[in-house]
Amino acid sequence: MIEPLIYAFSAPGRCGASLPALDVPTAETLDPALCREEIGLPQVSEVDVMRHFVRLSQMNYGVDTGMYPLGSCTMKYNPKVNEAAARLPGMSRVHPYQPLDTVQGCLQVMYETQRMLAEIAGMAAVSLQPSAGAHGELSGVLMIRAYHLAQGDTKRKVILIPDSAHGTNPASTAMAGYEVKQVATDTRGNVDLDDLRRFMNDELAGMMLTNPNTLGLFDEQVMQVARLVHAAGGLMYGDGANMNALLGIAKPGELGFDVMHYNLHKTFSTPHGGGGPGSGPVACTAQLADFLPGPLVVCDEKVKDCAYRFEMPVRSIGRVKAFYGNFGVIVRAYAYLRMIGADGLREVSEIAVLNANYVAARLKETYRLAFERTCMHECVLEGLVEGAEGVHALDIAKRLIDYGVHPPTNYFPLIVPEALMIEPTETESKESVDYFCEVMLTIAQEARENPELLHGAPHKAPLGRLDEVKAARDLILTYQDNA
Amino acid sequence: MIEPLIYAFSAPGRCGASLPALDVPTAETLDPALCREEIGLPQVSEVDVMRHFVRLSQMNYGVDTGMYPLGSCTMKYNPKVNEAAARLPGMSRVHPYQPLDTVQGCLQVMYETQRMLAEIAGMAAVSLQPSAGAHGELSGVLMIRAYHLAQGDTKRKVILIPDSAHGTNPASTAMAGYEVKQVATDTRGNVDLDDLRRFMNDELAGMMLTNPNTLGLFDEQVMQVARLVHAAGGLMYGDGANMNALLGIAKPGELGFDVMHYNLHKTFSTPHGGGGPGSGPVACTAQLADFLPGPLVVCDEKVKDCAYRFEMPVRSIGRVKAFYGNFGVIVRAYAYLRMIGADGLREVSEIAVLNANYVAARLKETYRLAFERTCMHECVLEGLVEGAEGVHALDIAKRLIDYGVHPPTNYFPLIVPEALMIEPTETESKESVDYFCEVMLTIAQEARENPELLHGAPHKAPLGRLDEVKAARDLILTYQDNA
Amino acid sequence: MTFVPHTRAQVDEMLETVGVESVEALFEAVPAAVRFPALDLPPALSELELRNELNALSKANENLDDTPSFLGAGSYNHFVPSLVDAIISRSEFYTAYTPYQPEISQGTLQAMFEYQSMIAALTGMEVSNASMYDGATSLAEAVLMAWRMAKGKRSQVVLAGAIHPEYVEVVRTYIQGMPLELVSAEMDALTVDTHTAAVVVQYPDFRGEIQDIATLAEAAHAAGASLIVVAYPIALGMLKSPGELGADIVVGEGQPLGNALAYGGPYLGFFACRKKDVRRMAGRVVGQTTDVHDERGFVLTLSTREQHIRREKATSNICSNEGLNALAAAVYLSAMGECGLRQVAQLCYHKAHYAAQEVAKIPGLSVVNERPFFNEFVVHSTRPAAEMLEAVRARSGILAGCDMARWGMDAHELLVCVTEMNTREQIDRLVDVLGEVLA
Amino acid sequence: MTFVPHTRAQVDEMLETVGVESVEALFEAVPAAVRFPALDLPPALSELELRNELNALSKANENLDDTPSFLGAGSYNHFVPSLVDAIISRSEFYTAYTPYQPEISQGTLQAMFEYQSMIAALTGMEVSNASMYDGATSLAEAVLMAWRMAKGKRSQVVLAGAIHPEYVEVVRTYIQGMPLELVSAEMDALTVDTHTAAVVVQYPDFRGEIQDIATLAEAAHAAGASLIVVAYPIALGMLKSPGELGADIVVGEGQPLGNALAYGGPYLGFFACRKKDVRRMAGRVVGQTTDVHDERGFVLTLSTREQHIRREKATSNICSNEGLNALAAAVYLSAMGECGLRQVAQLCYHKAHYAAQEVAKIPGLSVVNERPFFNEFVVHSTRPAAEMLEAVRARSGILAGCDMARWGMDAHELLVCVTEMNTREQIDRLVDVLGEVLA
Ligand SMILES: Cc1ncc(COP(=O)(O)O)c(C=O)c1O
Ligand SMILES: Cc1ncc(COP(=O)(O)O)c(C=O)c1O
Repeated sequence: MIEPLIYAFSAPGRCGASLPALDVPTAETLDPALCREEIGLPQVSEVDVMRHFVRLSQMNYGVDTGMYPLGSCTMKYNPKVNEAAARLPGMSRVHPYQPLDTVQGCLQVMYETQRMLAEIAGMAAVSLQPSAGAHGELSGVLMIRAYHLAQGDTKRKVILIPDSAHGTNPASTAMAGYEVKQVATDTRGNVDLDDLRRFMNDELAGMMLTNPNTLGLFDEQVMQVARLVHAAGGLMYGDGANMNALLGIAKPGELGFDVMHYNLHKTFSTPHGGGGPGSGPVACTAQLADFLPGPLVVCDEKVKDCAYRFEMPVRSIGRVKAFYGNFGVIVRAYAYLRMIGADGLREVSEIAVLNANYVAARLKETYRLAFERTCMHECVLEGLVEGAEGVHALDIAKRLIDYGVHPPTNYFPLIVPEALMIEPTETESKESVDYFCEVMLTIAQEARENPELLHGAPHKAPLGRLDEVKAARDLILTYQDNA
Repeated sequence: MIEPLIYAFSAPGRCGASLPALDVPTAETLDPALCREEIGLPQVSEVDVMRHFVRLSQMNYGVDTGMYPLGSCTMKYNPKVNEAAARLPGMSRVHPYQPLDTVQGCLQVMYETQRMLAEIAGMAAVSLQPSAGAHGELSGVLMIRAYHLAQGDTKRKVILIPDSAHGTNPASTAMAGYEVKQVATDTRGNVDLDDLRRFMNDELAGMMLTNPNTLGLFDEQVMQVARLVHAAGGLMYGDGANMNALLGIAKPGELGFDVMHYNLHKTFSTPHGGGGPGSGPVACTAQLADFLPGPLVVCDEKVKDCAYRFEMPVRSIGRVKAFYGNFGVIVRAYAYLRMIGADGLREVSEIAVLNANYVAARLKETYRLAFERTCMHECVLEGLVEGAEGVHALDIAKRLIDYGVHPPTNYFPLIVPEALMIEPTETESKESVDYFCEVMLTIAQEARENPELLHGAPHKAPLGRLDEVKAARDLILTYQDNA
Repeated sequence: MTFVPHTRAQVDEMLETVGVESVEALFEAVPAAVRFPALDLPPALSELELRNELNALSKANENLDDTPSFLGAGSYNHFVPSLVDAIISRSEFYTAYTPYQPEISQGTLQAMFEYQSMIAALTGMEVSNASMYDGATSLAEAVLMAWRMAKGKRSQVVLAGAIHPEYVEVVRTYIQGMPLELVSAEMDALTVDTHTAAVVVQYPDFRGEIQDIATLAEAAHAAGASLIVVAYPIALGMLKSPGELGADIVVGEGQPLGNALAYGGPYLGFFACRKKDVRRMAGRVVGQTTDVHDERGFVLTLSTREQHIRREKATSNICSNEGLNALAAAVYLSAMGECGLRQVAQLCYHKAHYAAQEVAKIPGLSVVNERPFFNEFVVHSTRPAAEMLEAVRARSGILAGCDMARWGMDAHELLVCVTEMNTREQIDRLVDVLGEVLA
Repeated sequence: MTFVPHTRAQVDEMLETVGVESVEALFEAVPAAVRFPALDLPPALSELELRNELNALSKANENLDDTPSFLGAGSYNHFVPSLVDAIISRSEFYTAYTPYQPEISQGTLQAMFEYQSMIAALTGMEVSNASMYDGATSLAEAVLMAWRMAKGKRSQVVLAGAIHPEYVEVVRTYIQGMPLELVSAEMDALTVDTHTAAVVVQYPDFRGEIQDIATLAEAAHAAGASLIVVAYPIALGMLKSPGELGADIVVGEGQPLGNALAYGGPYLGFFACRKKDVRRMAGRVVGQTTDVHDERGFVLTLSTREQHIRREKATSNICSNEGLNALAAAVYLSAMGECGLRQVAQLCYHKAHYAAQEVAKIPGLSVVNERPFFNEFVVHSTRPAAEMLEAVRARSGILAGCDMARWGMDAHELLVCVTEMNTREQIDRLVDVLGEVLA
């Protein structure tokens, strides 16, 4: 059943909330010229608001519904204790401008999270300011820029990005005022060193690299890449979206990266919230630490009752958001990190990688692997089935819905035709991964025997396939547009 | 899709929870002869437990899903603030044997709830001990028994119950050791006074009456009934399941009842929880107050820091449960009562009654009303459609599911053929009630034109009609029985 | 705030459809003299004001997140994984009624079926109902069931050894109208004979001791009586199941399985028995069946035992039970599982024994249990328990245990409970403070 | 606890299928020298231990349930109805990713469409995106959008009057690599000319004052520049909408709409503009369409503006936004609705004016705002603000406001914010204590 818009439950004068009566004398009323007439909000009872959103929620699929192997998104289980943690009154009912001695608990959470993230990265310092991965990228690239300028080096205008990179990489680079140059991928899925060498000149500001890359492959020559870039005077930026493969496996700092971001909403189990909020802390080497966005939390144990305070790095690129960071997300990641511990982190990555390789092993006879190598935490298939030429990755993706599984990422990375990027994560059991593989094999058979089943999929979702062209043409973007 | 049993997600050695390591020296281990081998519990990961129960929940319908006009159950909206209230650490993390000065907040909630419930009942005292309506009934009938015995009156062996009564009434009476005698209902749906008079003798212990009764009708002669019973030396028990019609409309104490119970999980908005927990406080007149189950909360404002304490009524029938009552439910009812206030309570009943009469008015041309009178908070129809003789109340009920509405109570009260007992409650908007009425009218038409549609209903539920005979025959009551 | 969504205009429209002038006119059946009474209630609060009020009330209590506690005696401070609340907060579960419409209640029904399965496993019995009000009422219902099993011909119920006094009180309340009498007896001085309908024993008993259930079962069965065991479900993570030891009915308080302390309720009574006796059992039961498409599904079954069908001849008057608490127990048992429950039991056992050993070293205190115990034990003190508890609290904030005098027992005895929630630090601190108090 | 469900046996089976000897063997691509580094991290905690730890951290903070506060300045202590959390805690909402698969994401998509609709109404604009990171980044993105609207040919952005200093800092950070410069100017001394890409104004401004937006809009438009208004959404429950007053882009902090204070985040930036400019807008947008069965549904649309399609030519790099916060805002606006939001605004206005009037009576204090204000005002004090705040807190625990020196402004000024959460009792107490402190 289609759920009506919230406005359908509206009646004039109805209100879904109760507020106290005014308990002070009324002031002179504001000049009517400054005041508005109608706002245009719906007028709905509390029960109808609740039901509306409950019914809407039932049209959604989440990690708590079933397997969500959305490549590059690390849709692992979101522990429920994290949700409880973020709702503690001392975490949620705290104003950002309270005196520091009334928020030492908040600052301790931030300080220790900075430290743990620095340790995992093998880097010197961390800023928790950025709100998401892309925000971290922008911060990091601005740090690279500030660093070069601080060296008096104004020629460097180019940032290199592999052709497999996520769209935010070039977009962030451009926002920082840099020119983007694309580097090719070699036949093993690594950065093509020959192509890379073409760009080794004094215009090079740096390179953004995701490792493991978006093909799910660990770049075997990453240290060589870093050496080349460093030799040319450039800096290495690490897109940490895929850190779920590297926890306790390798420290980006030791691989040659100078600055990187994390996605707490991927690697560290904070929920995606249907598109956010995220948190994208930046980590960097000592060389770049002064340029971090701030403020950071520092600790001086000598100060009684107020050991933690904020400090702005001396040559900071500045704030990238108001206040300090997505604290509520940071609390969840802190809780997760404290539960996992060092050994646990390595197990997380090991099993994430095992699950992906297991999927690849079970499916590779049926679907072509983009690269025939041991993959990391995700594997990329070509979503094509021999003997079913009219069937596309999209059809396979939609058909998975009918089996109660969320589709993998498709049509990304762009360099793989009909890509299906599968990231099971470590919290999927063998049984769950087996179910997924069996469904994928069944679908391949269906593709050959009954391709219409796939073209028409999904059949068991709240809606059938949606017309995106119509949406872009009609541009109905609000309730008001419907009128 | 069918959800597998939780055991399907089990694998040996898996655990969905984490516990601290032992931080004390191990003691001598217990004699192995006292220790068990396997327990036989499933072994499931946290994510799989979460998903399993999330998916199960999605197969359920609740008040938060849509209209739930289940007669006699008062399925009104459960305000979300009540849920938050019950989860405050000072409400949920409190042990029943803490020293009294550490639980004054709990006792205040109980004390004020006792007072508010006494006021609404027009009675002298309230005990919050009983866990549900039936538990309140048992308590109240035992109080009647204790009262008579205290008078030295040992002849009284009979409790009268109208033929329209809920099954718990005779069952509770029997548990208290009384003989049940059934009184007829007259043509206006009232207690048949002539029939009643037959039982007016010195064997009469009392009468249980639901008012409004289970036909949704206010007994017009209730005061006369009470006078008759009292004259014969009996006491009047009020089954308060239908109090949602009487808040601020009439006080049971003033109608002639001596003792009654409330269902906090009906009238006072606490959620039903898929079958409980409830709370069934008993209220009574001063005459019976000494017999209440206890302990009760009393207040002595002179005692500094510990004004509230417990007291056992002097001639109490005893405890009816361990500890004090379903405190978590009481907190929710307290929160509700504090939000509603006196005027609000009357509005609640007024609109509850208006909604029910409106349904009756809109449907009475199509479905026969059991009694052609102004009803109270619910109306009872005969679930039969002219010109569709093969269609039963059950078919209509099941067909409602396809329209996204929970079926009304059916086959109760037993004295109405094919009863459909509809209780919209006051939190259903006119729009919502209109939708229900329109669906009922549509179904009547379907019954005539396409009865198979109804016989086969529901068509859009997670499952089709279930075979209850098979369940009772096979008696598969556990996972183990499946083996 | 009344949560009434009606606008004035809608009320008028509806009155017109109904054909009355005013809302008041709907109430003419109510005798005019008592119609529309004034209610003397506190003024209505907005949600904002209410929340302030509730916060203040909550803060007027001490809670066990902040206060170290060794209180037990029927209500236990065990760890509840966060996911339990995440699940029981799902609207579809907690805002549903009893699953009378199985087609749209499979969530509740299947969860109850799983609950029954896990309770059966834990107790070592064949069947379980879908919950009773609490441990005490569950025992009362068990006594009534045993009486029915004896066809009403045996009038005595023997309470063997130390049983929770409030449970005994509740049984007494329940049977006051019945031709039944309760006889309390020491474990070593029991008389079980042809008058005995049932023998009741607590496991571990009220003083924490692990009694010899098997021997008792033999004695009861030899006399044709039933054995009812009141069990502590966490202890069953370690101890032989009552079923294995010969129990006929196993009941108990399910609160320790994932339910909040909540100042004593809502809790849940679990209730398990043999399949052959299931038709005499009280309470709702879920059974497996199939739907019209032959899909596996669940329904309430055996309802011919119940009040809504059998009325005064029903096996009990119970209607609403403790569904959501049983759901919490099912989630808890699923999440802890075989290993987790075992581990909780081990933690309780070892911590309690460590505490007992250290407490016993303090001059003036002794642990008086003579049999093996699980996680509760009785401490005898030279000073009155009440005084000591107060002194410990004043010094440390610790709630050191329950004063046995609360139940009219020895005023120099203290019931101490240790669970996985008590850290060694807390135990050591308790021991230190007890030492100071007695010095 | 790692939440890894694999048993040892399963790992072995999987390794065999994969065809490697050990898990370690999967990592041979990682240079051996840096493979498997030791991590110096605190030891793993069980959930129970973690909860104790988190409770302690939470208690190490003061929270506004317990502490009366007059802090505002971009983060506002407004009432959040309990149902907001009940809804955003629904698993299907908060554990979903960005709705890339619309067939199984209609919940998120429709909620976002409703959010867009309500933000458009509130701001008086035609379209809204589905959220930005926060108010400050929303402003930065608005500045970049205005620059694009000026086809990159205008290099100046005029910051008119008092704008939140942290917002200005964020804009400065964002544009440091761009050919853009920021010019701050008093409201009565603005230069807007052909170099001006945009004029930015805060409404009410940082000092709480209601500036004359309409006149500013005229000035900006006369010079061919865009007007960007940074609005406080609660004030829009009372004040003329920026759209009505001529704004081209309206941004702001959406936290006051049903989101927790959460020590500064996660919040959400709202972002609204005219429909004709929508292709230059940053961020995700949901549009209405139909499915193959012609049923109404929603999808992400206009994605050709976005990074995953347009890459370095995208209108922004933003990918994850603040979806769940936007959901909270949608629920809040639905629950409050027309009447509720209006009432909140009225409560804020009248309480703030009462407080200002009483504070102004205290010798040594004055309210320095010259224009009408909404619910924030600036108090000048003869004693340094820092000293005074500290003294008030020491006496009463009240957080009386923000010291303007925090942002390098007048150290004798205090920014005071009053909302519906402040009772008269709190205000009166504040006034009393201020009087005492200044006596
Ligand atoms: C490889 C990669 N880089 C960057 C991002 C951007 O992260 P965010 O959405 O947190 O901005 C993503 C997100 O999907 C990603 O997969
Ligand atoms: C009229 C009536 N009486 C008594 C009861 C029993 O109440 P409870 O289920 O709380 O025991 C009910 C419950 O449906 C009822 O409707």
